[in-house]
Amino acid sequence: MILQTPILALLLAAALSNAVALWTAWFGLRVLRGWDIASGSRAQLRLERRTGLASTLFGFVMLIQIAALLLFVFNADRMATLFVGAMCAVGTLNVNAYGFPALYLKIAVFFAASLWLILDRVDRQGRDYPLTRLKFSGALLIAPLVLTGAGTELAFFLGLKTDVITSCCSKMFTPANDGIAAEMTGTAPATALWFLGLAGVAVAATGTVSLAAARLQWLFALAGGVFFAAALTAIVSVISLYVYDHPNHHCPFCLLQREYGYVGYALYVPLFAGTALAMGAGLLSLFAGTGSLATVLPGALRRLVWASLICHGLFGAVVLSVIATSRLVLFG
Amino acid sequence: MISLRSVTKLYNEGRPNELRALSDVSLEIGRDAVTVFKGPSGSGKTTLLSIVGCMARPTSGRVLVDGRMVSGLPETFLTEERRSTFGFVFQRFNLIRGLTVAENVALPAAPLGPDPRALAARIETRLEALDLADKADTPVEHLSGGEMQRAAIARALINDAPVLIADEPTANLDTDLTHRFLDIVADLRAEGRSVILSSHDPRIWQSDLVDRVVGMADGRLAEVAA
Amino acid sequence: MSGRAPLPRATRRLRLVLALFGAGLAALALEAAHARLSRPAAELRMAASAELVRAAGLTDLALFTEARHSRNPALADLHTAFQDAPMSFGHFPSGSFAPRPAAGFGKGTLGFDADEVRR
Amino acid sequence: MTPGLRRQRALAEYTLAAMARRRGKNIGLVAVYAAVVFFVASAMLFSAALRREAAIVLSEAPELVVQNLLMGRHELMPGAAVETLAGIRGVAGAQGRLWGYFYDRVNGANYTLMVPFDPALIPPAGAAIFGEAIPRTRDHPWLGAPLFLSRHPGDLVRFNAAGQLTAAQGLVSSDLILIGEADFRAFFGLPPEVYTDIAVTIRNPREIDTIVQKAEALLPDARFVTRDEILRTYQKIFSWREGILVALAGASILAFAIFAAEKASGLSADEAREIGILKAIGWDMRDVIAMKLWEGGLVSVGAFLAGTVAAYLHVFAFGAALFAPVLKGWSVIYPDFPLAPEIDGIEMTALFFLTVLPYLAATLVPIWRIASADPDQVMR
Repeated sequence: MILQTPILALLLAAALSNAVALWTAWFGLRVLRGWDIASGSRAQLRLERRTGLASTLFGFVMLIQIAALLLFVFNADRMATLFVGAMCAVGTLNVNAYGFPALYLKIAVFFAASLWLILDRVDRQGRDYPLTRLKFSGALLIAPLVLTGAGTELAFFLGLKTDVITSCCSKMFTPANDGIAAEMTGTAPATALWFLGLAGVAVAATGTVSLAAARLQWLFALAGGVFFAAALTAIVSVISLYVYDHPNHHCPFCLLQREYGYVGYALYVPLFAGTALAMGAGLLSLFAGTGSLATVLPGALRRLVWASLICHGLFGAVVLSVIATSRLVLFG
Repeated sequence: MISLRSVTKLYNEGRPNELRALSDVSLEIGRDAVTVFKGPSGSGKTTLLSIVGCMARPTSGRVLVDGRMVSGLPETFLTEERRSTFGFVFQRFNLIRGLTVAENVALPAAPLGPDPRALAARIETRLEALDLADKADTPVEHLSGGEMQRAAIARALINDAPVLIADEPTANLDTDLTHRFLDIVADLRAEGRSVILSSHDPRIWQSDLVDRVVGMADGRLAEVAA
Repeated sequence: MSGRAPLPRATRRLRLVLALFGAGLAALALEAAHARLSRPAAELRMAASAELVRAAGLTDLALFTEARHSRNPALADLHTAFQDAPMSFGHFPSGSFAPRPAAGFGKGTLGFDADEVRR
Repeated sequence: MTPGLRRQRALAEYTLAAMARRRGKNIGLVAVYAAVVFFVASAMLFSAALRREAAIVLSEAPELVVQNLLMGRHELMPGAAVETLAGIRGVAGAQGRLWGYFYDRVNGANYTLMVPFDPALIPPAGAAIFGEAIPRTRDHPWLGAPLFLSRHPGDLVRFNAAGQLTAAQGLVSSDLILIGEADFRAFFGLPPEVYTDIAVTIRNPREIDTIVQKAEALLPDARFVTRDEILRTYQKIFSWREGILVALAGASILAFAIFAAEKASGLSADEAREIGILKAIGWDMRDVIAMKLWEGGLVSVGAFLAGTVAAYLHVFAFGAALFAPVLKGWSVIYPDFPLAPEIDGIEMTALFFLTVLPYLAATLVPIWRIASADPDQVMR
């Protein structure tokens, strides 16, 4: 274990998240058993007020988780100097078997918590809180995710041994390997760009349709999911090459370093936010018929789709500017 | 129009000290009127006022405001209904000490996100109408009883609530100030607001201003006089 | 501003406090700018030190000179008294910065647990 | 301004008006919290600056240092080993290093006597180049005064001043006395053809591991320290120390969080009544929570800003005056070095996490408890 301030901060964040997740799950069980919005009883009133607390706490944890995801990656990147053979976050995450699972779980928590918050926000605008049971069933599912994430992160930090020789990103993101990272790396740059472009068109088209028709947002969410996969593939396969001005450097983490102007953050933040918003829109569209939400939902959906489209647009702009300013010529 | 249908309110439900504050009260209160609930202390006046004013939810029964059911609403929405319809003047005024009159009057507007200059202008007008303009920047603990009540009335009306609810408004006032209060009620009525009072003060329910007196005893309506 | 109502006291107070926060942020930004601006001079100075390190063949910082075992923490000179004792951590304050090799005798190098000691 | 923002402003205004009534108490609260942040931030800035300094300065250290071990203890290195090491493929050069310690009974300081590699730095016989702190601690009457060292009673060795290293280089050299090889061997009574250890230069850094393996076979008793290990050692020393300090400060942050929770939950009857009034006149639970979060945010972010700004001044403008004694310990010679100022985004984020989060987290639940009071309770 390396006693470092960012690690201490991350562990603190994880501990707080765990406490909140556990409490919310326990409270979720009580909601599932005792929720009856029509009742004017004292118990129901208390339950309602507690859902307010749960929303506040979960929102708090959500903000922490977003910041913690950034801090986790940033810190992994910084600690690379401590490990033999590591050059960026990949090396740090590869020091033991828990590094990458911890990252993936953190990302999963990010998406789950975003969806939960979107659900929560809409639910509280419906005069009979129509989604409350669903919301707290969701909390029951998210809690294990948060706990596992925190446990994996702890295992990762405890297992950081500086004398382990770890593998650098050049060994992981190379077409010569097996596995999904290698598959993504091995995708031909032109294919990846076409795929990304098509996914972008699909996002724009389904977004426009769902804005115009005020329905079919689930299609938009689907397009957003495809776009996410396409974007990650394209980043590994081709965009990174443009950033590094190097035809063989595929690492998606070195993008986050100062040498490259922190361009990784400009890519990942809008991409993740845009995907989460699109998925949120898709999720909400399932409740379009629910009585008390009928007045609230269309506006909320429109705002979500717009926000998501703006995020996707930002991502596209960053990609284009990276390609335009690069000295690397891949095509023609 | 506020309708109560078989409203019952229990406190400390299911505990040994359970208290039945209201039993099976049905009542309609019209707009553009001054209504007084009269009755001895402990008769349920205050509880009834808090249910009429959407401050508390009934244990059973229904409450409708202008035809909208509010009794099943979650607290947040009930608060929204209350904010847009009712202004409260409490028996002990409940001004917040340490703040000035103007700051106290501004409080109910805060959750609505007011424009500060427009709000300041509104407060000034309201305080002028109540002869409190020169006290705007005085901390409330330096006010006399009558001034405190007028500050509380200004606060109750700052969101332009159509209904003013006052609990025992004259309990702490001498005769002069009681008349002063009734003048204000007359003004409010002239502005087209309705006023709902609870009082065991005959000076109030014998006043010409009052359109309707509702008697209460032991949590039930006792007699209804016009 | 003439003709408009003056701002309420509470608004003025909030502006004052937010201005204070702004000043704090500005001070932080100023410090960051100072750090940025003093970088060339600092780099020059560090380059001079690095040159001395190269020219003299040094391996360690001269921060902990009170005890011989702490002078060259990277080379952990095992000659000195105290350092192999269980309590050596506390003999010299800088021992808490540069603890004795955890492995004790032998092919010890600096580390905080046995696993970290390679050679 | 949207209504949402205006609402936040109005809530913040109320919070400030309420806090202004207990101005002294609240300023005191921020001040104490700022002091805690100041301590943590100073430790972080200080050790981050040292880490950077060590990384840059020591990047010019020899790629590999080879020490001889005897009975597990550092032994003199026979000169023949230099040839052995220089003969390994990939080694650009090997040079015996001569350095040793001298305890000065006059002032209780430890000096490091050393023969520099670079011929340009080697002073003439009988002369020495002094590190910046040596004339300072020996109270030399004038610049360039000779240094007299006494190895035992009745002994006196004179070194003329051949030059002085600058204070800018003090971090690596304040206790150094650079002398020629003949003077060094004479001073310590060291036989010829032995060295303290051997520095090996390697051209291709990728080959270091291979070369160490080969050298281990040739010199089975030796210990090999690579430059990477030296650098990592320093990164770890300062990170670890920073972590210890932060963990210690964590106790005070925790204490502060408990205090804040206590303050938030044990609100005086007056404050609880105020919340009740706010709810009665039309504030929702969420309005009360948002208002109280403003209070917590103003306190904790204010403390964060004040503490961090002050810590930067402390570390970089006043030379970490509060930490220097801890670092100095009993050492007579302490380098008088300026630190390269640096504000690091990740450290600031971590600091923000560590200081603002516990405060907000500790107060959220108590705040909710109060905010969920019955609105009609002030009527009863």
